[in-house]
Amino acid sequence: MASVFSPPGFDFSNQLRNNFMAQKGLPLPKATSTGTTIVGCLFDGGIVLGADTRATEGPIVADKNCEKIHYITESIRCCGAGTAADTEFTTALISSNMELHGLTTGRKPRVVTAMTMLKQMLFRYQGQVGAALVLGGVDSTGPHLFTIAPHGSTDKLPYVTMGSGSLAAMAVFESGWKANMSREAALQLVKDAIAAGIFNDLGSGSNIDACIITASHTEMLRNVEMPNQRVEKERQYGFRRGTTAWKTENVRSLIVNEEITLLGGGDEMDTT
Amino acid sequence: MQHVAVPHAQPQQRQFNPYSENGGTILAIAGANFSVIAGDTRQSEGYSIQTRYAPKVFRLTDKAVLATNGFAADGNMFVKKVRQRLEWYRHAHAKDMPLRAIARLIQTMLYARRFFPYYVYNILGGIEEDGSGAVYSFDPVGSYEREACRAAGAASSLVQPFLDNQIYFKNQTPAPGTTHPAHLPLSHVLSLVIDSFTSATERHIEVGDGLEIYVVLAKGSALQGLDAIQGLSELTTTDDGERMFVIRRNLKRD
Amino acid sequence: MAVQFTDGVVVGADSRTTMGSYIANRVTDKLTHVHDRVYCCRSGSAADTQAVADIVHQHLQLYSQVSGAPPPVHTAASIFQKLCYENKDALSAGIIVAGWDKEVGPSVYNIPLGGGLFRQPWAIGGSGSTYVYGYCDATYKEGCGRDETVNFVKNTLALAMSRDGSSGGVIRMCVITEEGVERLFVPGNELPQFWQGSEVLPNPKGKAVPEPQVVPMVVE
Amino acid sequence: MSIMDQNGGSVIAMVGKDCVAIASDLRLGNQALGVSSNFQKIFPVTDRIYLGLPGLATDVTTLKERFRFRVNMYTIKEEREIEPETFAHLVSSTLYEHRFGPYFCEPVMAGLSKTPSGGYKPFIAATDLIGCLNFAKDFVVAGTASEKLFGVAEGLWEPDLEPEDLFETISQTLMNAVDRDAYSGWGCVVHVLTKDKVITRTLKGRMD
Amino acid sequence: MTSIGTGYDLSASTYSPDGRIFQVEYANKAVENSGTAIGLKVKDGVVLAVEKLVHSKLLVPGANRRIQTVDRHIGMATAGLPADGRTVANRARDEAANFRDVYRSPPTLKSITDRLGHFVQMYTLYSSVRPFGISTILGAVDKDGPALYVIEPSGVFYGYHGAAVGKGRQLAKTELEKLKLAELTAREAVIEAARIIYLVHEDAKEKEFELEMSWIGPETNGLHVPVPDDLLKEAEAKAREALESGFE
Amino acid sequence: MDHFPLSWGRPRNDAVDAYGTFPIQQRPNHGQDTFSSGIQHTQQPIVTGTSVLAIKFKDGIMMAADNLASYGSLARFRDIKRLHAVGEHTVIGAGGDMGDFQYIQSIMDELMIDEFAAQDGHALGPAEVHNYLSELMYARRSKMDPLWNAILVGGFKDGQRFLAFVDLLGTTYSASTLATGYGAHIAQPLLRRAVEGREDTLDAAEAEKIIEQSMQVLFYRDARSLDKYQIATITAEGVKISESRKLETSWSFAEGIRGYGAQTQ
Repeated sequence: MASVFSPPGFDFSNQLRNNFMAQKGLPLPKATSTGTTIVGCLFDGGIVLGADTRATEGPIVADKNCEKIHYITESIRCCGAGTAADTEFTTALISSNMELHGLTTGRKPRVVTAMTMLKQMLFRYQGQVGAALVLGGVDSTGPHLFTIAPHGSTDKLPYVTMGSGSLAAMAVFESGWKANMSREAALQLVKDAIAAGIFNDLGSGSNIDACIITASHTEMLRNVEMPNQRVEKERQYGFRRGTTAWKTENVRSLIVNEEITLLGGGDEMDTT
Repeated sequence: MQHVAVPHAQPQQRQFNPYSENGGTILAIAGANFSVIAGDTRQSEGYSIQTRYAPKVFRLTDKAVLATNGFAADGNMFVKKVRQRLEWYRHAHAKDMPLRAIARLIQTMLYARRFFPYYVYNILGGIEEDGSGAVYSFDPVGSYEREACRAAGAASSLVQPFLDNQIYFKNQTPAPGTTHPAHLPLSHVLSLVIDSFTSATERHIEVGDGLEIYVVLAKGSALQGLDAIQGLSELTTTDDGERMFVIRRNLKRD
Repeated sequence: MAVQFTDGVVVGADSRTTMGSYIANRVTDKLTHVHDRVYCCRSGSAADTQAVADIVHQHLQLYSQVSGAPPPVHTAASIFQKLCYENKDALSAGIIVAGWDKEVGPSVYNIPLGGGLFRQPWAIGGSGSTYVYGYCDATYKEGCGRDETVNFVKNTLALAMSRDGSSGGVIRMCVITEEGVERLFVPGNELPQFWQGSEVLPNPKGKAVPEPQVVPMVVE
Repeated sequence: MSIMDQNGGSVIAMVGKDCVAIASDLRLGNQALGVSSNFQKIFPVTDRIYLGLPGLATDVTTLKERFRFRVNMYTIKEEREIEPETFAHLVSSTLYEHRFGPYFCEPVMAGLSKTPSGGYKPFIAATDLIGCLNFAKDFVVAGTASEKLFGVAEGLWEPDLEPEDLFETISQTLMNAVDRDAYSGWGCVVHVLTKDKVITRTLKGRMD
Repeated sequence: MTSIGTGYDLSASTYSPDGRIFQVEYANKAVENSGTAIGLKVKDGVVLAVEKLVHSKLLVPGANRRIQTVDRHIGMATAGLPADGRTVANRARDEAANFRDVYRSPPTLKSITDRLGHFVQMYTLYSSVRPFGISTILGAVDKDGPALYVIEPSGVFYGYHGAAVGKGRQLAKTELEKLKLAELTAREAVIEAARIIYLVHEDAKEKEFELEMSWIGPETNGLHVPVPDDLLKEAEAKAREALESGFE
Repeated sequence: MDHFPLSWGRPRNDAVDAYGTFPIQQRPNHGQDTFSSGIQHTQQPIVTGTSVLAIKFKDGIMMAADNLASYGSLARFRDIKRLHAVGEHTVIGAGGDMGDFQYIQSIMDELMIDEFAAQDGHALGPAEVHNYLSELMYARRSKMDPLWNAILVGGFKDGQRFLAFVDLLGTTYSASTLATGYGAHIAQPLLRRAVEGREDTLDAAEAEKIIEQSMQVLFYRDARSLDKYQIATITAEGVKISESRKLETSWSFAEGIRGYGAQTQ
């Protein structure tokens, strides 16, 4: 380690080594991705965001109930699909920049600001940061909804979907969306769209998260529907104690026993 | 026109790949006088569910059941061919082919396609001529083995170690003065099968939708509580030999 | 596509954005405002063209603040060209810049893939354009009025959209004149219709069984 | 075969009633060749945080040191012991710094976090190799046997296991999973963390 | 038969000194021994009818059909050896399928007859084979309207307005000539065809017979199908009636 | 040993039968010379059709496909029929290569003529047609020379509905709703939601509405689709394939959209 101080941003120090190993024929492993269905929908006076809660590593479910609706500001939220770590850190970074932006300007930051920050960051990384996002929020200019693709292109639409379940979810929107929907109707449509992803796309699954943002209030509906609870197991799988054979044991006690040993002849200290 | 850049948009050569993978998992467990063969019913390709009900477990005779997993087209075609051979055998010998003979037949048929294999993992379950439950598992080119239990398919690596632990009692020291049973009772086996599939459904995206459990009982053996199980129907065609049942259950559909 | 006419320019575009053959956005607005009287039509990678347009937009805002006057179309086009040329290895962007300024009036510039800058009375670009060069050559006339030009743009786009799978949706147009910018919109179900094709093969004409021309047999 | 599988090794962590357990195999291999049967993959971070690092052995060692350094810095700066949640984020951001040249390690953490009332709450977490955190309420797994571990754990794990029962469950899960994995095995070690002690046992099992 | 014993009749590939091929002539004899088959080409369709002699009471009614379908719109009736009829019918189907395969359109009857004629003729050229002992009546409604052909054992074929082969052909021809074929409808032709078959059947010599009839016309949608039961019954009833009144 | 010199392979192209005078169709083992093992059958679809949809309803099966055949992204033929009746009980609908589909149509027609000529009182039903097609497709994939299609087979015979899928690999499956191509991703979720569990109560009008809506969504989202399509209905009454019809579409909400971000003009 050359210096104790490490500059902010990415550290490329392992790249040389990793490329060398990749050249030797060892392919680079895949990171956790959120197969994912994420959606957003405008309604009269606000927006609803929705997401499923499955994270996958190849065909294996890595996390059955992860959170894909990320906090940007109090009234701006962002759903992420793609490489899980990228969506997590990209939104966290933009969230912190938005907070600073808000403190600098002394105003509630706008959705377009977050959108621009995100698209410029993703464009800078030319798709290497694999985040596909649905950004929604309400600011002084009203409710706004965007999608941001990994290469940094954005779209502005009244209803959007992203992720591997985006086609299923979009089909629901295309057949059920109407202009000027009520909050309830919009939430129901979002739930239906996510459910279409959950039940038709293998990359999406488990529960439905939703988030309703209006000018005055943001309501995060974590696990608003849980249509895929595991049924009770047929058997109990507790083991008899002693089933596992072991060779050595070491018990480290964490209880700090304070034992006062008096030094000297046991005379009382002269405190006078 | 505009397009959103798609990753890996490099020029790609289109080459016909005669194989595909259709997900799903199968497993079979042999008991003392019964055999249980199960499979989920989801057929998928990539991230799409093709159908929620495509059987992977097939009745061959009253005492033999074949489960296939892998590339569905190969699997269906293979089962068709096995059934044809069994039919011919029946015409020639006026009886059903014994289980161990079916197992050898399947090996020969698989190995015949050594250099353009059926991309299928097979598990054959049923009752042997001596009345014992048996399970034979095969690799795609015909290597096979008689076992007490076996899982194959997409989630085989999730299910197999669980079965090792629960069927073979691997890594479990028996309580002092006792030994592990060599065979488990039917109800115990059935609950293990169901739990194996609900577990696989939780953690593997290609497993789910429905579960079909075939149970083959040796000649003259009792129902062993089978009649109390919901979703049961009998498939036996003769009334003096082995009996065959199927249990259908739902699995999660996400 | 963009076409200049006597008093201004008409810019128009379809609204389809695709990922492979999936339509990621069917109502895209590809007419991008870069200044009050200068618009551009974007084709190629959405991310690249948006990034470039945003940068140009920023440049032009700066320009107008510093100089106190709106930027000439040529200036806008030149900035586009500079960005596209200098980054041509990294970008996939075909841009048409059009607008009105008081120096030259209406003008249309085409900046195709390599980053060249070409002024044209009319310009088309994008994947659907190859299908309609012939139509444009045959139809375009100099000295047209506004309505005629709007129709020309509308028809050209409709023809391209009906033949090119990567184009489609609605038609958006802007008429940019000294007075201002007028937005026009043609929904996807009201596009101009041309020959749509009709099934011929399974029903060859004159195939109906004719009355048998049997000469009666002579009976002795 | 990817770089992650070069040296083999697997880790699992499970939640019990007021306790957590973390266990790993002890193999160090060079692809199919076994090299050591006493390769430590689980390291104590604080008294009540244990960190498992399955993956490329060189990165296991590097990361262990790196985390030790960063935890020490935290302790010095903050003048308090790091909490498991905080440590999880430290792990996550350290790995994400190397987004474009990652360490080939998928850390698994188990710990007991202090509640405001002075009690201890079980905590487990895992990340992928670029730091995507996964907080689970039941169990987390990583390493070459992760698929098998998922399968067995999904079958065997039950809520609210007492420390001794948790030891049985995690041991059985790990041993049966690594027995089906060519790149893990060669002995196992289990740590069970409770509020007042840490029990560490090495298991007796197959050594092939 | 003066040729018998001369040796010129042993092979189809040998002419007799006066230029005849006895094997082909013998084949014609095989046809003459068979129950009558007739075909009527009328205004809007074609009708085929066969007097199928039932040589045993043990046969299932409707067995050994002598009218066969070649293509959707083509049918054929044979007189002679039934097995040869099957062979020719199969060949005809192959030819029709081949025609469709190559030209992607339904074959005309002429083209099928032409190909079949060649096929039959091939069997008159070699010493190793026997000429077909059948005459084939082919009927169809194709793009040029109704058509009717007869192929003889020699391979020769002619188009007809009305055709008759087999035992009762002479009488049948006479009857056919009396009809104004070009003015009949297919339905009327069915009645006439039945009458003729009943008429030519020699009750005294032969025992039982079955009337087998098929048609192609507007009522069948251009398809070659058996005459429906009710119409068949009606035609048979009328035929018997005519027969009885004729005797009086 | 084959004594036919032309079967020994070609030493040089011009040395043997330079002008191709020998009737090739009569040559024994024609098409198989020494070099035939090097023939590459692998190919790709050229003129392609997109999705086909089908659902079960109370009285039978309803199937739909649009009228477009694309050539890459060019909408080349906007008037082709992708639904084809096979006999009186079955309809097949295909996506993928249209040349291959026409070949399949001719094979099916020939099969039906063979069956007709037999006049044995049996008609092939949808299940038989599907099985025949799956054997055909599987045989061709096994020759590494696939028919590049995904086909839906729908039918109604003897009071039984039938709906199944077969593709270029010979993969088959059956469900109460099926869709090929993009339809499998876009339309299938809608179809499943609308049909699953209601197969026996949906009437023809409701079924048509479901199909229509799905075709509309497909037209919105599939860049290789057309707003002209046909519906086939197979019931106890037989096969009915509709005339080409046009989709209603809605675009009005798009009028107010400006730019892709901050733009408002």
